[in-house]
Amino acid sequence: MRFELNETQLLLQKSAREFLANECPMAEVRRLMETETAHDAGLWKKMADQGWTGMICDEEDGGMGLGMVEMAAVFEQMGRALLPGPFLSSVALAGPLVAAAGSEAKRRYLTPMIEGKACATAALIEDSAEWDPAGWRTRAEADGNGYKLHGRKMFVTDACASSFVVVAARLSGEMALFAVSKDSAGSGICRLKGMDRTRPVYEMKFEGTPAELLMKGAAAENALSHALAVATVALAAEMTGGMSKVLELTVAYAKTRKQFDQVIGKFQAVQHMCADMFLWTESSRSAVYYAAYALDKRLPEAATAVSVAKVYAGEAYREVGNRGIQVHGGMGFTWENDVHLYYRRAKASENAFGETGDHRERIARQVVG
Amino acid sequence: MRFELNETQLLLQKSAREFLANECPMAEVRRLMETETAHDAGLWKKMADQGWTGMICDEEDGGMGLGMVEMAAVFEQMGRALLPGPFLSSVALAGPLVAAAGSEAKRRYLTPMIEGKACATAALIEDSAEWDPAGWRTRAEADGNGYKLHGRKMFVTDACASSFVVVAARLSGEMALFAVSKDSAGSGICRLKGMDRTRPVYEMKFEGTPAELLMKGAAAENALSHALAVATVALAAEMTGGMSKVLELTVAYAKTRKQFDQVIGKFQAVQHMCADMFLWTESSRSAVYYAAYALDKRLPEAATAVSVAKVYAGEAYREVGNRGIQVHGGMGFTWENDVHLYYRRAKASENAFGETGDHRERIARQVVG
Amino acid sequence: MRERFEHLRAWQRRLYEGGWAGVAWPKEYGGRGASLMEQVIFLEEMARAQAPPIANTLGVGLIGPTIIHFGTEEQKRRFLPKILSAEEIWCQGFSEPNAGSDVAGLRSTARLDGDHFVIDGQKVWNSYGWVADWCALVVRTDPSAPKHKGLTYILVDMKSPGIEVRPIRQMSGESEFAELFFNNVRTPAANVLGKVNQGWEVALGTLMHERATLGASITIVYRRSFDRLVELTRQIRKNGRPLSEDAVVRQKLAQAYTELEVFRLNQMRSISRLSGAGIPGPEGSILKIFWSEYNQRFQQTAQEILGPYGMLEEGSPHAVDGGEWAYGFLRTRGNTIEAGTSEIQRNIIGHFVLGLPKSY
Amino acid sequence: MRERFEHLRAWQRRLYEGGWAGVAWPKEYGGRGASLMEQVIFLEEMARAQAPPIANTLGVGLIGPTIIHFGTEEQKRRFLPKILSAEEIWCQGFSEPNAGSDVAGLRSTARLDGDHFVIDGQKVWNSYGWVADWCALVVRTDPSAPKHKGLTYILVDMKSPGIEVRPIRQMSGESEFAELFFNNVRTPAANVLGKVNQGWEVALGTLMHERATLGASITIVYRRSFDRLVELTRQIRKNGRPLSEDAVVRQKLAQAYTELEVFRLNQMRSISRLSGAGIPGPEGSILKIFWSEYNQRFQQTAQEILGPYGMLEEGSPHAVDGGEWAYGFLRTRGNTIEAGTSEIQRNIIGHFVLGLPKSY
Repeated sequence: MRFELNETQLLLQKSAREFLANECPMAEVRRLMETETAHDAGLWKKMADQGWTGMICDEEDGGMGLGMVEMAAVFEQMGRALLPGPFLSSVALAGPLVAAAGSEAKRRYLTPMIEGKACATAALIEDSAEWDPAGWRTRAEADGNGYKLHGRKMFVTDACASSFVVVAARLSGEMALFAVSKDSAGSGICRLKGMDRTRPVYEMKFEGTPAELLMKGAAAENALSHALAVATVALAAEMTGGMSKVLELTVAYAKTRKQFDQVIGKFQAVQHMCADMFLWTESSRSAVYYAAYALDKRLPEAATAVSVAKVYAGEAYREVGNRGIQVHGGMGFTWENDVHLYYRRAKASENAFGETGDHRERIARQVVG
Repeated sequence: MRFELNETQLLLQKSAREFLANECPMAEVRRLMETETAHDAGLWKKMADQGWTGMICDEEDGGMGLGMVEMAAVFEQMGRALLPGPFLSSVALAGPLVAAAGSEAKRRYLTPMIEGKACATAALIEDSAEWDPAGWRTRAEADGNGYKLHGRKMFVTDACASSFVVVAARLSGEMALFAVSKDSAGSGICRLKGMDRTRPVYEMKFEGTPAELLMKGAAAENALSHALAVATVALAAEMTGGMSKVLELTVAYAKTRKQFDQVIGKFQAVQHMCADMFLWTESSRSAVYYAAYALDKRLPEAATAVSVAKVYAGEAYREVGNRGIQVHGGMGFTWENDVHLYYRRAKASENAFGETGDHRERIARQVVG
Repeated sequence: MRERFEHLRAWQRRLYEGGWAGVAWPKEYGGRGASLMEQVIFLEEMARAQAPPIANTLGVGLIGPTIIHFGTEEQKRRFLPKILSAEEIWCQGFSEPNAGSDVAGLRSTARLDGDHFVIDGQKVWNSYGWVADWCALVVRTDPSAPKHKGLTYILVDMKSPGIEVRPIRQMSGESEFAELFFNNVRTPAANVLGKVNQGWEVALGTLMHERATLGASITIVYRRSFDRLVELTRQIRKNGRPLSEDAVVRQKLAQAYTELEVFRLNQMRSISRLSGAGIPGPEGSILKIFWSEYNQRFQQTAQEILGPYGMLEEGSPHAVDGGEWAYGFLRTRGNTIEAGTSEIQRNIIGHFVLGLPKSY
Repeated sequence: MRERFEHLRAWQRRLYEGGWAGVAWPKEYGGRGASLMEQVIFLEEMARAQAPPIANTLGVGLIGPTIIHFGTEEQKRRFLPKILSAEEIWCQGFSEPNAGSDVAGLRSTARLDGDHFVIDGQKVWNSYGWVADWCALVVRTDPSAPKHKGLTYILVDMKSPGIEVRPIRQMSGESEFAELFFNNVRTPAANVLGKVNQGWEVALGTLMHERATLGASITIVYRRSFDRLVELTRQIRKNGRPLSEDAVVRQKLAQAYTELEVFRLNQMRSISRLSGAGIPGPEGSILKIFWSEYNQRFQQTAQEILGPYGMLEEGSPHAVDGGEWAYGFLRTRGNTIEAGTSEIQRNIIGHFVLGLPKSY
């Protein structure tokens, strides 16, 4: 294997970078994050036109059929741009869940997603905030031809921007996945105020909410574990992109800001902080692309590689953020400076799809037993 | 309370510093650490003449009757000088154990210790290396007027230099403390090769070894917990002294060693390492003297204060050593340079009287429940 | 905000009337004339009782002590009692947009015009500017002198014409600080503290006071946060057990407690030394490093323990303690920057305490 | 020691005969002509099979590649095959007592005398000096030039009269390194590698190679240590349970695994890039920082897990794995110093990768 992006991947990365620089500069990020959903329909349509909404969907379903490494390359650029809105929730989480459903469900739910006409998210964790499905208690009961859901989901990302939500619930004790349309769920959705305003999170209450069954049993469990792995890789790629932007902003500042009659980047304490930021960023990149590759090739160590990427990127993004703010001094502590927006994203990402300690325990299960 | 040493304490500290500079310079430390016991009878006699062997013993027993803060002030200087031999084992560990025994035992064992004619140590932990007495399995059985011991003790410091050893063993299920003379124990003593050559450690086997009962039951348990607290404070004081010497050596080197046409202490990376070493050293000092004070005044938080000092000094001494070696560069990595001798002591001290994780758990028992 | 402030002012007034506002200040200026250690004990007891803070934080904590040390008898009589009674609230203007860590590099000027100084320039990271009656300002009075030599420390009436206060929004969302703009502001030359062109020594005194004493009341505040976090670990359950029984969490809490306790003891030693010497030394920098870096580590530990609930901000359903932990985490990022960055503090220790060559 | 070395030499000879000693080296000089990635895979397989290391580590890893890049055709034919076959063992002399981090500040001299250079001076931190046939040396040939400009890289026969090798005892107890003394040592001018007075560029090539490739076989060695530590946690019991079931220990092991895996992947990316570019770039410094600092953290973790048994040294009863962990802990302290300190590596990243001004 080669441990560098090939030409196609580099081209994809470059075009994503340019697209986002044009369509979603920081001023737009700041505008969107103050809106209710942080979602912009115009931008979404343009991304759909790029084919991104079907990026990892099979070509026969109308997608681009890209692999995990290509997906990571695009998400890295999205993280770099701090793209607001439901792209990760929809394309990297809800998408793979729906794609695992039967062809009828795919036609009804996946096709509009690929076409950019719908976006979606998944409602998984509950009060305990644990990512192990064993702890989820939301239940479904049959109701005529359909089902009704009872329970409460927490920290659902982008629920308000989504046309439907994939919900994990127990059906006669078995794990099952349901689609709930925004119209039926609407009144039970309540926005929480997380640190990352570019990716709003919600509480969702289900009190007999009508739902359509997508799959259940082993199929649902496998779909869940695969979709979470995909979403985690996408998130870790975003995190790496965020780090490289913070590094870039910080180095640029260190080259121009003067104190004691010299640019602060000449002070070894400052310069070494920048060097560490570089080390963390590059190392995260190594971990992320290998996780993507391992997942793509379905290597036996894929799950561990994904956890390694999540653990490393989680600490790295936070530390890159800490150093980035520190080097910026008072300026880094203002609302106007962009670094804190990345820092907030870093914090939210550290918690998403399993906290660092949880992923370490998963790694231990593999390497210690 | 005042948080600084008073004049008497400062005087004691100064005289200890001068005594050790004269009587135990580094050349002498290096000579002693290559001997079998790291113990020098001549030096011991001079320390006894200073009254130090009876430092914390009651005046009515012939001791100096000093408090814990005074004791810490002297041990800090000993740690600074890297004094080899059984002083800590004898004066801060075995001494308080024997002092808790009846007057007959005190006459037989403590008086010669105070007079400098005997030194001693304590044999406590076993194969599991755990400091919780609940895990100790060595047992005693009555044998005519005396007792016989069966079991194995590990990591006994200075056993070979000691005229007798205080051994913890179970007597009919109760915790009890015994005195075992070197003559009876001799054949069962086996030297281990620990990192710190200035403080040799031993394995001791008891196979029906004759022993004299010092105390048992609650008295033995209280004596143990008090003596371990005293010894831990003495050790943490030594550690602080060691740190301040490493800091001193390192700053002196940073002021003279030139690279890139300037003294390396001018490089911020080097200078900030020195600043951190200063922070750790001073902070350890705060923790140690408060622990001594709390133990002296038998404050309710004394046990926690001792654990805080041990946890903090353990990490601080190691990190001061790491930075000290790093600033010395290649020179710091040679046998000839003194820093590694302190580093080895730091490592051994981190393990003595409970590892950092164990002391953290003790703190948690107090502050979390 | 204004209303809460008037509340604090009334509270400080009551303390003053009882003789508790300046425990270690001389009696003749409204203090109690007790020792610094007694003052610290009183502050600790205040914090322990969860009493509100005083209104005139900077006046009592930093500027008052500087006036006591450098002021003329007339200045002391004029300013000190009203600082203690909170009749006059104080702010200070040291940092500038181009002089953050390099405080002596500041560019605001004051030129003598008769018996007045005329001040022009801009200050940043000013606290209490929106409510202050007086401002302790450092300005350049001799632009031709080397940068530490041409500065003057001057006390300015905030009601003087030509002063504008603009709030700065921080990354944590609120506006605790402001920028101050001075445009042709006239101030009597009699308000210079210390001597003209020798303001750097006076400013250093204030900065060292800040490092040496800021920790005193912080310790108890930190201890309250720590205790609260412990309480939360008893309530939050993971895998069916309270977090307080989780071995990893217990190690983290014990480590936080250890650091907090060491900080408290460092602080006590510093106060003890200050009682003897009167003037804080450069060792105060280790307190500044310790409180700021401890607090960052502690808030990170709290986030690890609280999980995603910990990042919910004020006004959110399910926010832990009304969003206090999310705010704390973000606000804390500024601790290693404000009141002298960690890098500057390490420079001070390296150069002034350890005697290494100046590295900047 | 000598006996073990001859063993390794024979082993390398066998590898050479099978065409495995220089997998990525050109065929005409005794290599296999395969890619760098294939060479790495071969090295990994060697390590995985617990095969012994080769004898001529520096020759094959550092000096050979430098000769391939900078040498004349004649030098290549003369030296490369014997490097691969271990017929001639190589050492190198860069550091001096007064030029450690500041490699270019070295003072050893060589002056031209006819068609020979005459070398005087002292080198330090030399590996393999006691057994080497040849030494790659950097010396000052133009004392009047600026310090990077007057250096020459020259290959010296270790059997030349006037060379003395004195072992250095390290803090970990053994003598892996030596000092080299050169007293009027005559060497043909034809042995200069690159050009006279342009030795700094050649030396930099070697240093960057060291950073970029040293990690390749280290990864597997580290992985073996990690696996062994995991195995030990299954055997050691605390409070009646194996340590491998202790939540705190599991977190530590998972963290070590994470870092080790990230290091491996960084290494793979670097090799991949090197295969394309041919010459290692300054990014190699992150590998050097990573392996050295990982190893220090790992050895500390091991000590925390092994407790007092971990600090027992070679030859002690009860020493874990014959004292390997105690040795490892102490030896590892040198990792952030040897082959360029962590500070130097961060300077390189700051200046050469990020484009910040030179800070030293």
